Amino acid sequence: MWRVTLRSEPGAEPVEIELERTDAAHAEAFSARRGNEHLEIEVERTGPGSGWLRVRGRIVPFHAVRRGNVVEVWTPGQTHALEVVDRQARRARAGGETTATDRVTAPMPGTITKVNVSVGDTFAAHAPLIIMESMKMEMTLSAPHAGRIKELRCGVGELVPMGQILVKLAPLEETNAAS
Amino acid sequence: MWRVTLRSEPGAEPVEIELERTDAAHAEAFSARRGNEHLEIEVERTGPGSGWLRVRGRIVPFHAVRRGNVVEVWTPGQTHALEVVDRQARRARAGGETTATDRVTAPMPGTITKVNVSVGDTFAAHAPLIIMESMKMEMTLSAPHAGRIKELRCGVGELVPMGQILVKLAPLEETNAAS
Amino acid sequence: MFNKILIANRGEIAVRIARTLQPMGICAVAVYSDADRAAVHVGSSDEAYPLEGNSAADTYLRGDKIIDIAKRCGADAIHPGYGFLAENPTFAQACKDAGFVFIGPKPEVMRRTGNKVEAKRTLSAAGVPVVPGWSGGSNEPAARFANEAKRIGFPVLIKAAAGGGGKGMRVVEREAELIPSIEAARREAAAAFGDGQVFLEKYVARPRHVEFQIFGDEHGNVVHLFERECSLQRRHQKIIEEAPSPALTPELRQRMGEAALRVARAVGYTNAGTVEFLVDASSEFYFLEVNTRLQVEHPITEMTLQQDLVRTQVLVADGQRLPFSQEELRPRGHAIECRICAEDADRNFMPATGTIERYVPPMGPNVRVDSGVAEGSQVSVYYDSMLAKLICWGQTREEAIAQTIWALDRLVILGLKTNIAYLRSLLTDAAVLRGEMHTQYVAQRSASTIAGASGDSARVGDDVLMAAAVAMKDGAGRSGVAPRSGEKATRDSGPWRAASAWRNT
Amino acid sequence: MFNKILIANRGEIAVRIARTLQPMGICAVAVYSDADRAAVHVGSSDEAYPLEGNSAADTYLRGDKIIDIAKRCGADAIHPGYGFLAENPTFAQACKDAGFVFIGPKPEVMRRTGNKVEAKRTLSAAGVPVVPGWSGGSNEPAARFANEAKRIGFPVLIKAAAGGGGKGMRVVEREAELIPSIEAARREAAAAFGDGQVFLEKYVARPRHVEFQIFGDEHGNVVHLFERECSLQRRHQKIIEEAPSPALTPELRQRMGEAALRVARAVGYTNAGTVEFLVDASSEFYFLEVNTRLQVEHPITEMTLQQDLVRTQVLVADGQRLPFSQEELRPRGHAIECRICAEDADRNFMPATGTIERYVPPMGPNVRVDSGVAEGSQVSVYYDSMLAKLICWGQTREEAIAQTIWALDRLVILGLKTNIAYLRSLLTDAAVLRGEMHTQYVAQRSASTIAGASGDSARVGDDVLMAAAVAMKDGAGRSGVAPRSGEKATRDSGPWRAASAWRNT
Repeated sequence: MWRVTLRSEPGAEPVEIELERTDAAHAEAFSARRGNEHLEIEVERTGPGSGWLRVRGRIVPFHAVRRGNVVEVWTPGQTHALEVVDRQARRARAGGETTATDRVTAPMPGTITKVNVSVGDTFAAHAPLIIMESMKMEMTLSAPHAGRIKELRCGVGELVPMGQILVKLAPLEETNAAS
Repeated sequence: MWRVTLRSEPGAEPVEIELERTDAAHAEAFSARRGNEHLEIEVERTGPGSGWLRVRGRIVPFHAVRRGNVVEVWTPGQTHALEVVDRQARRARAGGETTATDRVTAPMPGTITKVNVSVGDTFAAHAPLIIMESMKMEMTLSAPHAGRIKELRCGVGELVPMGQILVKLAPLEETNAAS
Repeated sequence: MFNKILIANRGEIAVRIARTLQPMGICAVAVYSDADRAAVHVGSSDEAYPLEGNSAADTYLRGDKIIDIAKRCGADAIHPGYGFLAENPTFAQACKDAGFVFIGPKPEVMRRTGNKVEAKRTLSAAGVPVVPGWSGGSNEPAARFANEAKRIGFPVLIKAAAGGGGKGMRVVEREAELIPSIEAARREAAAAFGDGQVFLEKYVARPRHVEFQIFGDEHGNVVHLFERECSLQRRHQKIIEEAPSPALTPELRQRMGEAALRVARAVGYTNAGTVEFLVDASSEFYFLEVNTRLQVEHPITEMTLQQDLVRTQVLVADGQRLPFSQEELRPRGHAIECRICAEDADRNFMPATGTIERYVPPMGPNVRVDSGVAEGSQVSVYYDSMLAKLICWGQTREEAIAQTIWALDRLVILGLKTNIAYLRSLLTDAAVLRGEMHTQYVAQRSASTIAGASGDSARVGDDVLMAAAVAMKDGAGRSGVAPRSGEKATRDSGPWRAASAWRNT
Repeated sequence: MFNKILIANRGEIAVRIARTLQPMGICAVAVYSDADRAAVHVGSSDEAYPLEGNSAADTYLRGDKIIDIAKRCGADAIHPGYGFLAENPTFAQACKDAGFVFIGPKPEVMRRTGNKVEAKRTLSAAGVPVVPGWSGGSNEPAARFANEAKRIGFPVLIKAAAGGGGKGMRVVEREAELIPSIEAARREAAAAFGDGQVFLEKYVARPRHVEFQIFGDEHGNVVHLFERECSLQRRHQKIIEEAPSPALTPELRQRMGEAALRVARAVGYTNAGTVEFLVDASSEFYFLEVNTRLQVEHPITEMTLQQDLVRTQVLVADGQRLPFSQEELRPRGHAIECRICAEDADRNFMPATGTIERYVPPMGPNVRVDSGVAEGSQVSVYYDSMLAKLICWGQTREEAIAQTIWALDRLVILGLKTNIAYLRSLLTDAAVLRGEMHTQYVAQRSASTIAGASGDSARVGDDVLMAAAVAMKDGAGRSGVAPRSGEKATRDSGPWRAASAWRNT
């Protein structure tokens, strides 16, 4: 028997699926269990991660690729990224992520075309800090709140990957307290 | 350096090809040697056995699969089956194949639809011995020479693979000598 | 309109029919033999049910199994494709009796036209020119055939009364060959069509095969959709078809189109059909037969008219009026179809079997590939050797030929022998380029070609050797080819593993 | 006729141009940046030469490098595709000076029409209706813009004089936003076109974008090839185009076609071009600009007319007469193009980058995919986010929409975010189905959609979960995916290896 636990989107309930072979003559005829529900399915493979399911006569083509603990699945008209839940990892991962208001990161990979601030500058909320360009689209990265530039981690002309920290910010209160 | 010996068709001269890397920055830029000729080539891979060569600017797409010592290669407009010559095997394989006139084999996979002879029957050259069908095409297998049926290895309705011996024959002389 | 249609076929035509049904919002139901469990036509369908068994006789010819599946899955209609049960009036009747719409002409029309002997009589009476011939009953003594053949004059053609696609057809040059040929033809006809009746026909030397697509609805409208030239044949089976025919003048096209409509009206034709004619060297034409089905080569008509014939079949079967009038049908440009077959052109086009190890169809504007296979497909002995159809369009015949050659040159099939190189050689043949083909042309040309018919006789050049070397180098250093359907290759047994001839020096 | 043509472009358009050249017997030469060494457009060419570098400015915008390659490889002509150097008269002139035929209009025509300010003046004088606006010189003080904007009345549109494709274009609702917007627009225009000049235009509310394809030869013949409706745009870039426009009556089509011809004649147009119009709610139309290039969306015109526009470009560039007259051009049916982009519709269509792990384009009659990517392709930040174009044809608009949805549902792209689901949601949108679109429709609709624009918000059903489970089961027991170009994965590090969540119980 095979078993996997998937989560359809962040925060969703994990779903456990079990596959059990049902037909000695067909290597890939399964009884699939999800909670109390059972479903008889047959699988034909056309390549690694690709093929189709036959579910009560219905044909469901699929393609899937896995990167890390995400499995990206295509079925006709739909593409979903599912999280593969590892029980041990689930237990270990207790600490939450910080909602980062202390930085501005690159929302996409691209080139920095303008830097409006220097270290130590103060700025109002929504002030345009950095301008970058990706695939010919210009984008203004604005301040999430009023504050002061603690650190500048990019320069004009630089190519940055998605998620890179471009500037680190200090809130205005902190600035006042420090000066 | 990589080296392979290929034969373009049975009986042709074996051709040895050597590939030597020429560019530290490009893993698949080679100097290819064939006899005294050298050719600079670059390779881009699009999958296992597939990709294209760049030969002095010319682009040569290719696809190849290997089965045993045959490599089947596609380039635009051409498909060739080349023999991969293994030196040791070449030396070992000294004995020739017998040109088999002592049998009738299935020229293609198919179903036997009629057997015109029994063991011991004599027949004239070109007599229709067996009729078989494959993909809806009927085919008459005739005697390569006059003779006698020594052995019958198929029956009506039987599905036979390509190359299977269907009947073994004895030449008429032998028949006379034996009777 | 129908909600669910069962496609009683396999291969490229089953895939092609599903592609029309799905955008119409109709559920496409596939059926499959054991050998076809992983076939492309199953994966292209919305629902699929097993027929159990492998031979055609046990599966795709079993009308009872198919009607039973149609009942169980709740289909409204059955599309037979071509071949198998497509021209079987008993099956068409059984569909009707079981409450399903059979997508094709009425059983009585199929009977009227399906027996070629009867059809020739009817249509000759209706003023359609026919080839001189003779037909006895089902169990006519062979001796009678010999007398009639002498009367008609050798060479004569033996044809199956219920046949099509060249099955059971034989040319007899001399009297001595007649009796064994009739026996063989009867046997083939009985096996293929369940009816061993054969008949004789005057053998027209070097004729062209030109056919007209016809369509009728249940409201009395009949149109023709112009012609297809199908003279390039091997073993009496078409391999390259084109539209329009390079041999037809506008005047001859007009006359033949009218004759086709006369045929359609004489038999009360509904749905899609084809009227086949022979055209001799002096441009006289003779009715040959009516095919009461969608033809293999229907896409060339689709491309020149920008009409979907399967869609029209469905609409007409639903009782709707034809969506076009004769005047609205204006062919544009030139289309060519090549039948890509698993066969060895150097060995008399003998069918080849095996696994398709690599399959890359060409893509581009004006290139259409109707395919029944994919990488990993098993080509078995059970069914036809046609893998795919390549259909190309151009503004002119020259452009269409150039586009076809371009596409053939970029069609990759590895793992078994195909006729790709042979098809290419035909499209560069001087007579074919001039449009001067006839139905024996392929056979005569093969006989006169010295170094093999395959066209692959081109010397192995440096490009090929380098590509082989490079591919093998990759294979030796890499993880093996992608596992294919049905093939449970382990990591160490892939085709690229045993590259022992390479030495790392 | 030309023997060898250099294609100064990349991606789908470079592939598409090569596909026309090759069957014409013309050698197709590709150029490529370092990032594109393994790109599809290189593998589809007959010859390919490196441009060295990665950014557009270092590679595909470097006319000097391209002309140098053309000299070295012995090309006769240069086809610029669209974007990059396509509408750059300096490059066109440089080609001519170096002895190469530039496949496009003459440099002087490009100059005449390329500056939108100048073009509006000329054509207004020629009696073509234009949108009211104002244009200063290159270094006009920003304050002057403010006065003129007030005169025209807000909202106003800022546009780049040398621009196209929405780059440098901004809508300004209030006076306060005007100055920063003009600065940003000038910056974008300078970066994209090497010319920072911008101008103001009356902002027409909810207009349709309807453009006419034009073609001229060097013998004074000019025709139009009917219209394309391109109103569905996001960030001022077209995402779905169709032909014919559902908004044009035969009478309006006639008048706009005549206006397009007036434009073509006024500027002495040769080769392929497009005259863009705005059509307002009361069916008044205004000249917008002339695009002196092949458009991205040219295939919908090709499908309705069964004409190859690239082929026609080559013939005209060779000095031949147009192969068709206005009277011979009769559109048939309806065609729709969807631009398949690597972007996240839920995050304001932000471009996505990465590796295409799986790519399966749909195939079928009436489905054309012009693709610049394949499995294993790297989508980088350097170039446009468009991966492919899906073009579908149907007898009617409804059939074309159904065919497009069918094809979108069968287009597989894994590895990065795409707009496929978003395109699908647009094609089932009630207003779009009624044909009631305007250029702001996509933006307004996104703003009013609550749960994300992507269309992928459908709940994850059992089919998806089962497919994921089955795929992972396979992955855990199998050898890993096929290695992809550039990705030197070893056997044990394949994406399917670490299926640790599975336990064999």
